[in-house]
Amino acid sequence: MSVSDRVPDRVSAVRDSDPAMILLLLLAIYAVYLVLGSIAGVDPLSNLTSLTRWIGLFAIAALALNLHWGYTGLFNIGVIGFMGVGVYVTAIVSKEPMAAGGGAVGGAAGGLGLPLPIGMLAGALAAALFGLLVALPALRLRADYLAIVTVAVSEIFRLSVRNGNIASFNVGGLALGFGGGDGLQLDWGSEVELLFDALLLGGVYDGLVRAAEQLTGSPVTVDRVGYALILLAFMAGYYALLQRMGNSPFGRVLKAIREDEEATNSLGKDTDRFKIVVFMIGCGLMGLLGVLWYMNAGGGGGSINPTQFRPTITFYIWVALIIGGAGSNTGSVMGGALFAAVLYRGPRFLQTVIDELTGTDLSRFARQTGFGEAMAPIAGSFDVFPLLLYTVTKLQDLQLLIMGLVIIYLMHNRPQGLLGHRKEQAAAIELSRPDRRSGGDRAVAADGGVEDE
Amino acid sequence: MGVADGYRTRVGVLVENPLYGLLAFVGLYLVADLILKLGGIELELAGVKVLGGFEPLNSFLSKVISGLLRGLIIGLTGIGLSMTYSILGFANFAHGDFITVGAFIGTVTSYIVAGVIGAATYDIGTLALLKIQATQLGLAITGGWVAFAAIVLGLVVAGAGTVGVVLVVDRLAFKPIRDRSSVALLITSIGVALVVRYLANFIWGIEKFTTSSPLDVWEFSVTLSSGDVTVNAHDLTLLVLAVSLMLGVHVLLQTSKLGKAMRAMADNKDLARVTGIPTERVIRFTWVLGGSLTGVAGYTWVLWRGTFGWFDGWLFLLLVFAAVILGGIGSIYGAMAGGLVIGLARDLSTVFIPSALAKASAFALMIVVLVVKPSGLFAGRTTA
Amino acid sequence: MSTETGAASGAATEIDRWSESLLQVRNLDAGYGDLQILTDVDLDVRDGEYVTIVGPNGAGKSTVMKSVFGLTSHMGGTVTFDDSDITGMPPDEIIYEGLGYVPQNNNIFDSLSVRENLEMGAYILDEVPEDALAEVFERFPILEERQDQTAGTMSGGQQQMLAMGRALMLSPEMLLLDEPSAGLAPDLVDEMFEKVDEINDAGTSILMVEQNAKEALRRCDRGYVLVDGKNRYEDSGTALLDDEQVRRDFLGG
Amino acid sequence: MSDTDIDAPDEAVQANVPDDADVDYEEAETQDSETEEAAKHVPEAVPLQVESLTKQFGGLTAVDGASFEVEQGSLTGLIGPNGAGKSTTFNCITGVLEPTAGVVRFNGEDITGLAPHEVADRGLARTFQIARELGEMTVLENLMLAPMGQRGESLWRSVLPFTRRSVVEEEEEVLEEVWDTLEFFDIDHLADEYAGNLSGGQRKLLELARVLLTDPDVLLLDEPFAGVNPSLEERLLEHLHELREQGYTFLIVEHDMDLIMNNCERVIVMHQGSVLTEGTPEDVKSDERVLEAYLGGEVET
Repeated sequence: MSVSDRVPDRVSAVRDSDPAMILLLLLAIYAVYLVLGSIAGVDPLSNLTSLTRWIGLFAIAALALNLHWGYTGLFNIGVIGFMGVGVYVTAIVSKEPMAAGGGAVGGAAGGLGLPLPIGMLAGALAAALFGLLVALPALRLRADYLAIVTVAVSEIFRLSVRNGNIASFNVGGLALGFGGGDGLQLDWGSEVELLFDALLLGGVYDGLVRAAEQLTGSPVTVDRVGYALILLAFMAGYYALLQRMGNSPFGRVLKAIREDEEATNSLGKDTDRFKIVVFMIGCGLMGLLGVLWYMNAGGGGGSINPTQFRPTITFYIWVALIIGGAGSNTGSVMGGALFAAVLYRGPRFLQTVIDELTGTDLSRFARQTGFGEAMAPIAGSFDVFPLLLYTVTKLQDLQLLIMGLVIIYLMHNRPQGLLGHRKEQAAAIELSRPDRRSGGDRAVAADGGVEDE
Repeated sequence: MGVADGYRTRVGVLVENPLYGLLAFVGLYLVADLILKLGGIELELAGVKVLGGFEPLNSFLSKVISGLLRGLIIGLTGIGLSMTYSILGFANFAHGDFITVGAFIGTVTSYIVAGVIGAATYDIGTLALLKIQATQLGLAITGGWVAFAAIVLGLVVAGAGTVGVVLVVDRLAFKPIRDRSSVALLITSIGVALVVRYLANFIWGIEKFTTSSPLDVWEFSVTLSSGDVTVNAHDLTLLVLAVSLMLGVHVLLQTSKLGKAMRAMADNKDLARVTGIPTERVIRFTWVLGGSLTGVAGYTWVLWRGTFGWFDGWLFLLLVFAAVILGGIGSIYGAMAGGLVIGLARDLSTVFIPSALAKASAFALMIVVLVVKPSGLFAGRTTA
Repeated sequence: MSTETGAASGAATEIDRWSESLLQVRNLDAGYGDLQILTDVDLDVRDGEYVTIVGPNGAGKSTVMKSVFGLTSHMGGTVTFDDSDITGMPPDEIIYEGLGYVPQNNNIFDSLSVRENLEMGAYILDEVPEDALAEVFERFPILEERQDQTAGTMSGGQQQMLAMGRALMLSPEMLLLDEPSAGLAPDLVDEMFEKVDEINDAGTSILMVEQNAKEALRRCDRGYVLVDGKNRYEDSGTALLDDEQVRRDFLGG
Repeated sequence: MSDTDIDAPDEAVQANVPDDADVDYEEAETQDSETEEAAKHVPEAVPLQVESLTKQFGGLTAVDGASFEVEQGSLTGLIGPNGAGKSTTFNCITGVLEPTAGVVRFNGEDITGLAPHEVADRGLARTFQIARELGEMTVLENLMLAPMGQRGESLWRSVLPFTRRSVVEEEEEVLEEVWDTLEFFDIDHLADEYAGNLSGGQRKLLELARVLLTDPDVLLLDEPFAGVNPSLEERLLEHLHELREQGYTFLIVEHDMDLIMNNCERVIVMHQGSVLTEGTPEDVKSDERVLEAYLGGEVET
């Protein structure tokens, strides 16, 4: 995408293979899900849309984090906090207005009623500014301190919005607010339709509606498909933007800061400025991600609630990035997709498939039984089946345990990620030897004659 | 990234100076506000409250006591975190979940002892999974000799069991990458944290358990004009235990051969090797010491609050980090002092702000310290 | 003692001359990572001898020390101490062989007390060797006086004494001293050299690297001049000192 | 980076001849007649002046009132025994450390206490004693980074479609210059290698190449020849002379005395944190105090 038209075709073919790799991986994942899903009789459309949703979200997340950690070496483990700022501000800007004192219930709050795209822009901007607030004191700290500060800041954010005092307040006769512990309903209308309209693709949306009605007769499906398409579009946008950013002199300085900040500084680069800019950009991208993440709870209007902003998702995103290999945008997307398909969606999907195949309801079993009941038969008659069953039913909780193991495994064995070391040169052009000088006349260099040119 | 020491950045210079003035102002404001609140005086300026209010003395004292006790647990946990930082060289994000390990292992032990010896009506499986109402077990340190024994044994097993877990974790997760960067170790520790935390979830489920039976815990009250200030036997147990353990650590580090070797290694690893100090053994001892203190801290939390869940250790970790950074990461005396400051700050902040923000204020305090004095209050030394 | 082996530039064959030496370094190549610093270095220290290595900046003097003590990448050659081959042995094993090492920098535990520093020196023993401790205190009275002081708060000279004292706690047969006079005020340099003399007089062999070539050569039994990672001259200290060529080597011939 | 030739940065310097260029030589009064003659020599231009530079670390004084000047177009050596404060002096001049006292002037401007990138931006560049290659970046990337003030270092210019083209064009210019430099130092066969995989000597070359690409007026080289093999060393020296003739100014810390004495026209000798003497190699060599300083012991300064 960042390929200049002046670069020879041969080279662009090589570059283009990165998106091709991503596409190939996505196709493989979809194929596996479709096959397994069809065996179990899962509706292919909802199967694909919910898979796409998580692939898109985690790929976007890994891309944004890769800008901080992979490119610049900024150890941010407060991702969820910046996502939260983004979605909360968007909510306040774009929610339907509500007159102050109108809502009888304590926490009820409305918004400014501005169009959703403006709200999203405001959310991303707010997250970037929040990033600046963190960056100013924290960027001069060592990596491990920055990690602690960012996670603390994300917790401060979560605890603050949970606090009832700012659940609702009066601004110019409007009841605005963060909703406190009850959270906020994201009642900004059909966000999918709004976004299509904003992109001047209202016609496409209408077409989707017609197609969906013919196929399934349900308008909800339109939003599911539309949402998945929007996420894929944002994923492609993030990828293009970050590739372009990375393959430029700007990205080169970021990589240099990651490698040795002091040496980079001595080469005349104002490293503080670069770090602040890149931290803000990354936070803004995370803020926008927050809106995308919570705007659509699988087909309906979303809602947000402080408990969703615990650091867990931050660690998910880190695992996705580590799998793909920090420092590579292509790796980030692939890591995000693999993470979403295998580690995140995998256990739930497997559970559904097993449910369908065996005609049981494993999650009900999980509620009825416990670790004790599962272990008891082992003690009595070496019957491990109940434990296995319990394990399967607890897969959703266990996925974090598995992720922990994956982190440890990767750090021990493949610290550069599953894809290994990828040579992505940070430059706006292919760094091959310029045409005018072929390999033959190296002799010129040997006697230092180049200087005379 | 290694910017904090020696190497100047413009951001630092920009931020520091006006900040000192602001901080001094905020500090003075809070003190004045507190004094006025204790006197029940409220100052208004043009109809807007600027200072003072009302804070009953007994409520204030209760907050001080609660803050101190919390601070002791934080400090106890922080010692281990600080030691692993200075001797192994990384911030251990799994440390919070070692608290969880101690809390669960210790409580299970107490349940089994109290349930089997005392009541003898529950089977071990039920007890071990903490599936019964603890009030039925009468688990109070003043609740008779069985309960007393159950709690003492719980404490011992909490310490010893956590040591076991920690040593296994070190062997499997950290030892193979001992020579790698602090960041690689840090990320690995996040992985360890997830494994430990969700293993606890897997075994004990997501429900919090509650233990102590309030009826059996002796209470001591002082009546003030504004109300009572109450301390119970478990508070005192925590106080005595934490203070004696901290003294014990002090004595150990100052007088025992291994303790001195730990300090030596924290000081200068290369020289320690050249001198013939067996570094792996010192590292193992560090885990033993840190793990046992953390496990005991987890159990004393259960005693003090009477409840615990699989997620609590992780939530607590940030407070511990705040304390350790405040005291100067690497210094165990800093961890103890930092624990008290953070504990007090967390509880006393409710005098000024809503209690929902108490924890946030403790984190904010940590960030302020990092900005103003990144090396911590006990600066200059990275000494165990 | 020093006269016995000093001025050893006699006519005896190499092999006979050094067959009884305590430390033998033969054809040593060593460096850091892939960077080779030393080439073909030969060196001998006999029992009770006081040997100095001098040379211009960057000649690899400290690297010789570190290589003997197992702190560099070994690239060839052998190091034998007291008839056992210690080539490539890690430092925490070499210490059991009776070799003591005083690094040039960071050679004390800053936050430990003076006494604790000395105790750490004898870590590999079960008990703190009271007689060795008494000896160290006798040699360096200032350490006894300040035994409870935090080591990092002492002056540079005192820290250097402490570093030597720590290395002496195991009563080593031989002490490796890496630039003991570095960073010391001139009057302290003399005192420090006197202490080294005393340690040597008490029977401990010394191999010392020194920046302060004049003083070091004046006091030692024998000296080596190291240039560009190779040993170029070897003679009695005073002979080297008077050699015009050696003097010029320091300023790059 | 529009003018990409490695050409003489002369105009700016020539215009800045300080009036008091010879003042600091008065400190060298105790020297013998030959050095006095040198002191009388008023240089055409003095791009770098260091006055009473002092740096303390806690109680330790690493640099103790060092004063010296570096003449335009010279190859000046800074020598002294270990611990004389050479590297600390370098770090204070280039802004890595903030001096406790004293003034550093570059082209007449007081640059004391500026951040390293501000110092570099003014045309005073440095290399490090231990090469600071950017290990996980290729040799090409390392070099592409160096040229100052690249348009593409602005985020917006790099990202926005209608400015990207100028960035690409600039990149092509930079790339050509980078290949020239690679060939100049004969490391073009390593272009696609990760810098972390280079040998010690190659890293030194890379660092020198990189700093040259920042197009500086004055280069401060901290032990540029350590770990470089003899044949490479010879070629490097040739290059240095060549570059000097083009108008570059060099201040070199080096422990190899032969090298300094044979190649520098001026030598500054530091001892115990201050300047012991300065002059031509012959002056310095025949100065008994220099030999004394190297052999150890007290030296009257």
